[in-house]
Amino acid sequence: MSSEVKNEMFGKKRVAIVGAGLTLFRRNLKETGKELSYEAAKMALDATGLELRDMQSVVMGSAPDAFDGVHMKGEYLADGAGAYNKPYSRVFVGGGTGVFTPLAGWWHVASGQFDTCLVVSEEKMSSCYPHPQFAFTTIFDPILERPIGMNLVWIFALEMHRYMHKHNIKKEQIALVSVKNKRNALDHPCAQLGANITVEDVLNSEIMCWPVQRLDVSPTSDGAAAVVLASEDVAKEVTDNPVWIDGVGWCIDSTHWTNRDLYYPDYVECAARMAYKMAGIKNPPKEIDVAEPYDPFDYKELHHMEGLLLCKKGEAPKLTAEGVTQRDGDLPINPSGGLLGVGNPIAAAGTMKVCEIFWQLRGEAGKRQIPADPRTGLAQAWGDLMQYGSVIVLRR
Amino acid sequence: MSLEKIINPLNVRHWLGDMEADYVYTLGVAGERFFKEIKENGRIMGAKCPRCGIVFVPPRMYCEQCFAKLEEWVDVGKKGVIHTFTIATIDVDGSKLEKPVIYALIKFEGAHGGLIHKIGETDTVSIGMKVEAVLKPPQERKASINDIKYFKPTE
Amino acid sequence: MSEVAIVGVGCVGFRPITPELSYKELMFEAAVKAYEDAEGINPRKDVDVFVTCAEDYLEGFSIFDEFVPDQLGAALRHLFTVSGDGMLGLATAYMLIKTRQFDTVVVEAHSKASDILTYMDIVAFGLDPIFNRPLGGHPYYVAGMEMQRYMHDTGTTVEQCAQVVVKNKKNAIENPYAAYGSNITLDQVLCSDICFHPLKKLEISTPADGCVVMVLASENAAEKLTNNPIWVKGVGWCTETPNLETHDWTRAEYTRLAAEMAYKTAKISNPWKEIDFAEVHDLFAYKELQHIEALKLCEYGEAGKLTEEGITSLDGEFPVNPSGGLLGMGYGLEASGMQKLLEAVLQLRGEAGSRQILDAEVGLAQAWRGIPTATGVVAVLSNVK
Amino acid sequence: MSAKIKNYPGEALETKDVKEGKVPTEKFRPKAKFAWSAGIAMSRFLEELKNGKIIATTCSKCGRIMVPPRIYCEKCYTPTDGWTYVRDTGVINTYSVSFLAADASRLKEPIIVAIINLDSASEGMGIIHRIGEVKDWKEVKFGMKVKAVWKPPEERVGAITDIKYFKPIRE
Repeated sequence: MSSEVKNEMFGKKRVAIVGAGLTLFRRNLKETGKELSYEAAKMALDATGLELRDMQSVVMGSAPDAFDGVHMKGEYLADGAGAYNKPYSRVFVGGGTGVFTPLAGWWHVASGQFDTCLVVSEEKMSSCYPHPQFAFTTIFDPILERPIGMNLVWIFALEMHRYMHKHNIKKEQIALVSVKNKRNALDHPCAQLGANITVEDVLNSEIMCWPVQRLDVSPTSDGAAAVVLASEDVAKEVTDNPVWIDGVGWCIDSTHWTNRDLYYPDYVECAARMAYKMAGIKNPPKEIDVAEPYDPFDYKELHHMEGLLLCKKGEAPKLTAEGVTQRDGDLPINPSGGLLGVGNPIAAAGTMKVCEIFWQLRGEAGKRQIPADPRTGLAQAWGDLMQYGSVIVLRR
Repeated sequence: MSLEKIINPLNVRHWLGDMEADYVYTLGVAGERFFKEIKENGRIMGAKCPRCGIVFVPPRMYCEQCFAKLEEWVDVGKKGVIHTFTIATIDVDGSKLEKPVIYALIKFEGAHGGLIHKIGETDTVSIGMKVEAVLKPPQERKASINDIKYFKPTE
Repeated sequence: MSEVAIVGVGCVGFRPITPELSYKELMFEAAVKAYEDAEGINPRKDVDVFVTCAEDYLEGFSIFDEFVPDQLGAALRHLFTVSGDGMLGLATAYMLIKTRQFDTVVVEAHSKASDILTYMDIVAFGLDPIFNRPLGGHPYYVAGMEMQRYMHDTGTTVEQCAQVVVKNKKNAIENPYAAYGSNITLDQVLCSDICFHPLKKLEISTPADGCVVMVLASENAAEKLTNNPIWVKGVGWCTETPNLETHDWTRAEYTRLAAEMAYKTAKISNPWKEIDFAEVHDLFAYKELQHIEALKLCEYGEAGKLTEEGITSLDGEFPVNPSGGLLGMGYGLEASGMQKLLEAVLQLRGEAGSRQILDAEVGLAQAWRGIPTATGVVAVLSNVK
Repeated sequence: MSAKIKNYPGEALETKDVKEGKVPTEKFRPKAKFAWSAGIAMSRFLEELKNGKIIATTCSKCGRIMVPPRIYCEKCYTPTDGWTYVRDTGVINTYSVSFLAADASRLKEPIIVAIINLDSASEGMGIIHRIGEVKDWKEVKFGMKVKAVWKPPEERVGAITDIKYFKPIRE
């Protein structure tokens, strides 16, 4: 492909990820949000051999201010993200933020405005005391929903139940996702909840909001993640194996989530189609070698595989049961351990997925490395009121 | 534009609510050490950047300018100079304060930055005025910026 | 073919309160106006990306993004939130179009300040929770401290600062989008309460409700959508440090660096000569002066004198804040940069009515994010490609 | 470089140490109060709830009857051009049984919550509410018919909670 053709496809300039960084994910970390941002950003920079002064722009991703407990927390976090005296902005699309942040970094470079961009995602959920649930109650409409006593888990339970009903899916089929991801996370050095559990453990765990049980759910966490983006010229200077951002997609559905059929995430499909179109992907299950769909709940992984067109509607449980989504399967899904295993500091968790695909494509994922020699990978996050999809397609 | 508007003021509705929750902030790696130094040793510390040579007050984990990790800590003393100040006459709710509060940025010799705090034991204040920290008695200190009661003029 | 133009604008407000409209309805009205202004563009089909600029605690929601798409025509389309001033939305739209992947981008920012009952407490919630916030008090003490040092270092006088208020509130009388126009005298400003010495009550902008929506387009698309595109010649943005302790208390470095970036793209070497007017962020009166200097429209410390001499008045040599600024229009929170852009667009289109600056070709807009931030955005706009 | 990195940054704390004050912390509770303007659609909706009625808006372009009401059709992007009452009965689109309160604490009696697609509104027009008068939560089924149980008129204030809950009905 001539570079001109590539450019028209992927932006004015083609963009690569050249380094990634990650902190531990834990229920409580001592570091402030600024310090967490710094640690992840510094690790990503060190991985490239570049210095902060080489970063021409900075993007921050972080979910509600109500977690960290700072109004305008993007401003507060700026120095930790390395933004001192630099063009800096924060993007925010709820749970979709973590994958969206590198997308924002992409247009900083793809536009030709900057040759480099430092992308940092952070979440310090433990600041909200005694539990981040308090912050989650304010994501709902104050007139229609908050008076009913809304709880975040409710809406997932409603969606999960609808999905199960529509395709006649059993809980034990869904529990396999939790079993797989928590086991995968045993190999992740940052993981909060890696474990060897069984389907029975999931089915016997405490019922939170039927059909959601304790082991269907990811934890709340503190943590940060970062990636360094560079234009083609710079990328080739600093590394022999850049990972290209070849597809970006995002989509939001209507605010009126109770007016939609929750069994299928149309918005994820819309975002995926946008990214596939840019990446020139026509047959996603064949062309995607590894994927990190968003899995704050186990059924979400299945739901998102379908939305991402990696399988037909209602088929994801079957693929999971057949082992297709295991690391050594035909379509490894969440080899990192996902949010269920590694943890869920909202924005940082999404960027962790991008880091994982980056490492997988470079063959640097250590014990987690999938055997299939992947060339094309995908990460996806989901957010807002069951309405946001953000998708990134990476190639080596 | 909507086809219909509210034209009767009595039909205008508001819905009351809040976004209030309790927060507990860890002080951070640098913050915890900084406030422990104040609490346990009565010292105000800075952290020196091994690359830029800048001494940051308050000390941070990292140099905000070059991203070097800051590991060398130095005592910057309790005496400083007012870089700027203001006299606040109203409270956060807009009500008049019974007694105006003086806020200032106090800079320490050889250090970049300083501390934002209140100025006490004086009604007059000016840029360049020399001040020193007045700490709470050790048993009342909690590893907080308020372990310093205020700064007061040295003369 | 890679220039970027503003091809449609819509504004509702600015008013002290808007009790008859929800924030969604307020946004809907501004969006309809903007789409109509862009030759009746259909957001369901013809807009590639939507950018909204908002902060949760100014809305009363966590994840405000949820509540945005429908009223903009963006349901099941490509929308996202920038947690920043509306002008950061402009910068984002500019980059998106420059990638050559998108032709039409909509930017929205609004203020429903009257929905907030405890605005100053929320501003205070933006202070560093470890080093600053525990001191308590009204967060605008930070502005008082900055004004003090600025005046000390530049020799700017209280009269010069007060003159900004007189000028801006007078300009606002001519602006139908302004909430707080007034024929106020210098003495009235000087005699108003000193809230944070030396900052006076009348030198602080009052919040107002309103919404501004803009349609941006690539060069190709712009030709189909309007006869009078306003070109974004350059845009720059910068964050200094959020740490008040190491912040520059005299100079608005974030604006100086943002301006450098914008001027470089716009190929401006002598802003005073090459630009015809400026809309700068005047949340506090002294901020207008500080920003004029950071924008290199005059030497450091000279903005007060220029103001006093009437050079920045509407009929002066270099009008600053012909809209009436935030002191006159009302402080539109995250929409405040959009207020600046709106005026620049109206002036450059020749649609500014009795405020019209004759033969204006190049205008400048600048935004800041208020206490306790140090983030600035600068854009250079022109009616000539 | 994931495989090459041995130590990932982050100093984990025990949650109980934070709770018990063994780790120094700064505490704060923001004052963040709001009075949201309900606006054209919601002001009317709430007023009608007070009258014991559920009102929807209509779009003559796509023909949808929309509830909760809004003043614009998000599909056609046109202003809605009519109001109409919808019935206070509907069917359960999906439901959940919550053993968790809003603060994540454990409930003795579970709350049944459902999306109810209201009769006589357009297809799929659901609202979220509680389900009541069910002896055993296992009795709740997809597609079950339900009806609003209203507070007595004198207790209604113009709020979604003027409907106490929806209860199952026989056809």
